[in-house]
Amino acid sequence: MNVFTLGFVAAVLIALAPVLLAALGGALCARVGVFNIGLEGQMLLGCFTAVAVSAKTGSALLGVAAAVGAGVLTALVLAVGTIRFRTDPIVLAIGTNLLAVGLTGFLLRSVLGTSGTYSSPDLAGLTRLGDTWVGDIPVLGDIFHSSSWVVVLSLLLVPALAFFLARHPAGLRLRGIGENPEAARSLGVHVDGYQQTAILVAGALCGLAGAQLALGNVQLFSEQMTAGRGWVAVVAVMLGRGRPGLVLAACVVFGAAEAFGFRLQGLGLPQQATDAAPYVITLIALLLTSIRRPKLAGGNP
Amino acid sequence: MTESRVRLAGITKRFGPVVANDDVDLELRAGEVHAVVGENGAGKSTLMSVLYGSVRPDSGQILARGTEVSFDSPRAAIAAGIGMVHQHFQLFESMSVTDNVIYGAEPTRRGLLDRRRARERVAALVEEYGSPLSPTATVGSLPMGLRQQVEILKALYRGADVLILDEPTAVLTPAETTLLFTSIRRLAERGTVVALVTHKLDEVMQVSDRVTVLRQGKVVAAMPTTSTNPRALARAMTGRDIEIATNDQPSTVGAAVLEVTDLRTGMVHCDELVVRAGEIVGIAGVAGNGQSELVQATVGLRPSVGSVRIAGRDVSREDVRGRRAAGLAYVPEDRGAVGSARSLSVQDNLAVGHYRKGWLKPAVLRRFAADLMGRHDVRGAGPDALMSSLSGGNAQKVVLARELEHRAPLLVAENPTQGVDVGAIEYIHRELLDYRAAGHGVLLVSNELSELIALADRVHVMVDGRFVAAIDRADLTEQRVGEAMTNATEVLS
Amino acid sequence: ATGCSSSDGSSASGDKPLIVVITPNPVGVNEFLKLSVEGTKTAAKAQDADVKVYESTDPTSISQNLQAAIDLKPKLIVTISFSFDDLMKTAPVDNPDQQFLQVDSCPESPAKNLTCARFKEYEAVYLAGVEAGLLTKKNQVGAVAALDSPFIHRWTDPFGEGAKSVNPKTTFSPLFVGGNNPFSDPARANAQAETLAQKGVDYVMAASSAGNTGVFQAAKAGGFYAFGVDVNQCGEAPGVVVDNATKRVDVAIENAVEAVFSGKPGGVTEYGLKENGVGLTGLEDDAASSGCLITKYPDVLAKVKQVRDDIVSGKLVVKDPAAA
Amino acid sequence: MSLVRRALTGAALPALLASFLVGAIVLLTAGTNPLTGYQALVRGVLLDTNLPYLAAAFAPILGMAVSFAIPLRMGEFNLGGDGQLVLGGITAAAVAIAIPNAGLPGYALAAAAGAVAAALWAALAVPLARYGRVPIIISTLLLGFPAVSFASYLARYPLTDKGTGIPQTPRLPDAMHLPSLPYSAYVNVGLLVAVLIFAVYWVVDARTGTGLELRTLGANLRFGQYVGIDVARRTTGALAASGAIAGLTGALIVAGPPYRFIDGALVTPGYTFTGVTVALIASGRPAGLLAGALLFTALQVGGTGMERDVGIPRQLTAIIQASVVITFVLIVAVQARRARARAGAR
Ligand SMILES: Nc1ncnc2c1ncn2[C@@H]1O[C@H](COP(=O)(O)OP(=O)(O)OP(=O)(O)O)[C@@H](O)[C@H]1O
Ligand SMILES: Nc1ncnc2c1ncn2[C@@H]1O[C@H](COP(=O)(O)OP(=O)(O)OP(=O)(O)O)[C@@H](O)[C@H]1O
Ligand SMILES: [Mg+2]
Ligand SMILES: [Mg+2]
Repeated sequence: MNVFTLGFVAAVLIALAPVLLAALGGALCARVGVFNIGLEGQMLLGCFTAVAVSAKTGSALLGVAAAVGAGVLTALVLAVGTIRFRTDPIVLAIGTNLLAVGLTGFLLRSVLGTSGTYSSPDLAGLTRLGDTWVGDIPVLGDIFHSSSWVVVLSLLLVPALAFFLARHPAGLRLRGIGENPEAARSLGVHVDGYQQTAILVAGALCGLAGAQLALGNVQLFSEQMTAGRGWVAVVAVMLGRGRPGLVLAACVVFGAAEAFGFRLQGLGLPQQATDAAPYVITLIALLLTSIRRPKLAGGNP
Repeated sequence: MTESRVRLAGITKRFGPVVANDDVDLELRAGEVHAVVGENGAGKSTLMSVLYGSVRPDSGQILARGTEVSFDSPRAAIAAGIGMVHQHFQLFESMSVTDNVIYGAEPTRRGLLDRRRARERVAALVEEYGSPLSPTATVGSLPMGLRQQVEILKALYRGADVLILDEPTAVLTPAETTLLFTSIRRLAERGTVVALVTHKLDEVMQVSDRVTVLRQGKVVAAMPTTSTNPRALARAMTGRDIEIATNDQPSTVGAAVLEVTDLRTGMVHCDELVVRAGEIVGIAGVAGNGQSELVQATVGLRPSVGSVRIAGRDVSREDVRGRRAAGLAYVPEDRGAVGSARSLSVQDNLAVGHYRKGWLKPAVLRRFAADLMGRHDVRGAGPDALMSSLSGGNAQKVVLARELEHRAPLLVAENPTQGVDVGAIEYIHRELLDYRAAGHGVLLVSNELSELIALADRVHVMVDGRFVAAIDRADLTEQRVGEAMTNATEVLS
Repeated sequence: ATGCSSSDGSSASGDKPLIVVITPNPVGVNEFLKLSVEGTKTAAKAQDADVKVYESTDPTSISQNLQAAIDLKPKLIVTISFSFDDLMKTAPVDNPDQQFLQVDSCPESPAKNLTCARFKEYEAVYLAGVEAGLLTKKNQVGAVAALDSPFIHRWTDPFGEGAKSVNPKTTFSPLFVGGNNPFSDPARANAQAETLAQKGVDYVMAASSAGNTGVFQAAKAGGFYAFGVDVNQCGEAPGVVVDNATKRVDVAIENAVEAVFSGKPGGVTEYGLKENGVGLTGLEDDAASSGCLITKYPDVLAKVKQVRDDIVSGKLVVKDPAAA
Repeated sequence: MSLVRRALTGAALPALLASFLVGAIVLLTAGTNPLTGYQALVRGVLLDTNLPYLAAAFAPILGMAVSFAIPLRMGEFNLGGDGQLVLGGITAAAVAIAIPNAGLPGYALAAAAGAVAAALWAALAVPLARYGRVPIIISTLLLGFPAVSFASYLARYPLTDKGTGIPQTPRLPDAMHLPSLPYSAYVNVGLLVAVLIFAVYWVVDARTGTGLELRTLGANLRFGQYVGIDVARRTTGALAASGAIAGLTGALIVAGPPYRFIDGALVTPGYTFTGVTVALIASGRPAGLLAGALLFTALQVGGTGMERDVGIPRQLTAIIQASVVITFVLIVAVQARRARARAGAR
């Protein structure tokens, strides 16, 4: 069976986009030395806000904008807490993740008047590129058939972020802050400002990721619908060591493993095996790449 | 050349109960090299940080060229022409020399980094300063001396004509120090002010024009260098006469406590190194020639091939634990990152390694810590205080106390007096000599030739990972060691 | 523990009899649970009783909720689904004066004070499969279900069998959502439905609970058709839902409550096609207004009616996949 | 007692008050009287019929908190708690069912098997880190998922309770059910075991060389290596102990009602996540661990009670729990900053 069809690529792409957006945000934080595990919660709040606003206004674009805003707002707690008050970023992020679960569940009842899942004809989803002129382009039209512009944006952000880090003065400063914040501070660089900005941008990207998930991948909100995607993004950031290209690669490995798993299930493998597949494949990929990584200094004879 | 470039007037800075600077006046005149000396914790770094804008004084004024300025961040100080090289280098090790120099003041073209212009400007600076640096080299691969040049270039790139150097020679080799001083003098001749914080009084005499002495936050003396001498400076700093002990008592040499044979690791190839009970064996060499690697391989922190015997036992296949069990104590070079855990209490720092089996009784640990702290004169904190709250000299005393307490047949000590004041040096030297007198062996690796000459029974000179000479105490002079290094370097190159 | 909770003022008002319904999961948009609660409320109205709903989240909260309900000493405790099997073995025996009703499952040899209502949803799913087999143009049908567990197979296996019974060339591909949130991951359900579509499947049984919305949305975009479950889901995604395998849990509860309140508790009632406890929306009297696509295929419906009659008469027996 | 003093002057009380304020605001915006809600919450915890639930849920949460705290003490994160919990549960169930007539000693064997299985799985992260250079935080996280899936597969196929259609194992033999404590049929010996595990953790942490060495490694790994701590051995030990405790927790759960391993039943209540949260805000310190586990269990059990009682959604307690976490760390940070200011630092 040939599983690697254009349809397969398209499926991976869509499943990948929310994770990639969040992971790019996480990568930015990693580069300024902030370990951000609040991606899941910010994404979830993004999902809810996108759906709530889109349903009330009938505009997907407003939904996306509001989701980005919600992501930034949540990230503000992290930014102020970890940078200004020097709290532990991990504990604080666990707090905001939990807050997102509680808040979206609560607001789902009080704002959208339902629980579990909300979907409605009033809900405007993101336009599928297949329905636009893009759909007429050969190959690309097939690959991006059910993608939205947010998916394309997420892909474009990878080289953009890489270029920014390598060639923009602020990129250089960000990298330096991640490596040695004291050194950056001693040169009069506003370290706290850069770190806070990075956390806020990550919040915006997570909000966007949530909007894509809730208005692009599907058009609905469902409690805890992020279902661990923010955590996958965190793993991708760690695997990619904060480098956009490597982070993308990690996301692709994971997304492809998952989509591949669906197809293997079709061949009769138990669901439990295909559930585990992405994680096992990621672990194996890590082990294989580690063979080429230089041995760490020190260690015992 | 008496024009005042910067003047600190009546600076007071408190850290809680500690008055780090107490109504301090300091005038820096254009074209002078101004030494600032004092004991550990006297307030030197604090004063310099005030000048550099990274610490805000509680009161007092800063006058730049006669007008009052206020530095609320290094950025403001940099803009006012002030540059600082910190004792612990503030560098991005993964980045190139160029990126390190331009960081925070990048040349841009259409909003993006202008790498070509950056490289050109850094290359020009490198040439002007007379440095062998390559602008494209990765900083992490450079030896300490060159890293320091990067730090100085950073300041010069920003147009600094006031250059603060906080203990710049602590990590330098004699050759690197000489080079640095030549550069300092050249900068001063061009009108730059150099403020030099140091513990080495002979350096003060050698390079400075004027000297200010701090004691417990106050200025206790300020004078032209020509009107003073190291002895007088030490007395001004500590309030007593300092008598640096030397190795002048014979001791009974016993069995070998360390035998290294045919050891290879990295660039190091050590044919033979033997330390016997009752002797201090020194290793001299320019940093980057393999001394650290040799020590790390010897103590088991670095993989190697070859044979290492400690107190007669073959420990070649053992890790640090096994070697310590065989009879090793070790004072590492980096007391902050390796020699202690800054976030644990002094008590825990002392107990680790001594108490590993069975039940720990808090009262016993406390007594153990209090006893060691008393015997080794660790000041300024109780056993419960965090390690990070100790001053450099006191932190070193804690490390030394813990290691000496093992009473191991072999003590390996790496730069044990780096960054500590004359009083502490006096104490550490005496401890090392006492350890030898008690019939133990000491392997002493030091960047300070004077220290080796004061203490060692025999000095091995290391160049390019190999021993090129072994000089016995009778023949031990700076000149002999220097010659050995130069000869070897010439032969090798 | 004494029953002091009934005196705290927050429990039943007045002296109307009380019915407590305990769900195994949060009700949310779970159509089955929603219908159970509604059915209980309707039944209570008929009996002039009050209703309290306890939503559980996991086995621990299930047993806590049951204990809390028992402490309240209501007239009847309604428990829903197989998640209560273990508890319904012991609780009725330990509390002989308390009446229990378990819906959708039953322990072996239930106690006298336990009434049970069970469904043969697999019969309805089989019928849905027959429809799919008759309709498919690509001879490929599939299913997206929440979990690969025996009970959930009641919604998948009979679908394939039904399709093959009328169209032997048909292949059947079930996919299971799984993952971290199997009953509520519409995005994953959506991706799986698209996977099926790419494979060439043109009729999909959607049994992924809250994930169904994701399946319907994929159907709308991907040019395949879906079947809903439990209630009429055709209105949720107009134009893509063919029919629904319904389960009249409300009817079952109303019957059972009526029996208990009129003093005839106990026993197990099976609700299959025969009892009108399960069925297809398309076979109902008001099918024309259901919005389901199947109403456009009277010939298919005619054939399906035939199969249903065979099952009702016992001529055709559909295997229960969970009774492995 | 310093514990009481710390509780009163420390960050815990203000954080709790602030969190209930947040909860009150949320309730008000939803048009509910906060007093009604909080009365119900307190009733949900303290009502004598509910107290046993508190005691019962406390055991697994405390167990998982200790499990996470052990490697945390040496600076490592074991994020695979769910996998280890489930492995322990399914192994214990499988062994118990295989030796049906062995009684409580048999169960002890089964529980030990569960602990060993989980310990091995957790300790697998050590060779992966040593030879494969995969950080422990990543490998434990990644290893967790296949473990959960594997247990789910076992409960679904080879070990399934045939005929029920539910992915669960058969019931454990009656003689292997954990005996209930006096006063409540609902609370069993598992609670005592969990408390015992915690007590051992406390003693080891505060009073043994092992505890000191773990804390030393956590404070500065290179220092630990340098003073001669056997890092590989301590890491393996910490992870194995962590896994063993998680596995034992799983084994305790399956020996309580409904006396079997049900797919998802160990994971869905979020014991692991709650344990991680508690251990993190306590930084693994024993006293904080105990207090945190108690508080979070109370909020969760109380939340269920509140929903049952007055219909206020459970999510409110998630919001309150989150607020406790957030305000607690913020208040600690602000207090530390004030202390630093008092001591003089920037
Ligand atoms: N950030 C700080 N917070 C609290 N106390 C401080 C801080 N910085 C310095 N101190 C204290 O102020 C005093 C002066 O410290 P300073 O760093 O100026 O000493 P120093 O002369 O540079 O010492 P050394 O010779 O060891 O470098 C010391 O007692 C030190 O402990
Ligand atoms: N935030 C702080 N809190 C308490 N003491 C501090 C703080 N920052 C610095 N100090 C103390 O100020 C003193 C001087 O600092 P400095 O950076 O000059 O280190 P040092 O004493 O020279 O030690 P070393 O030479 O080992 O670096 C040290 O004793 C240090 O412990
Ligand atoms: Mg200093
Ligand atoms: Mg110093």
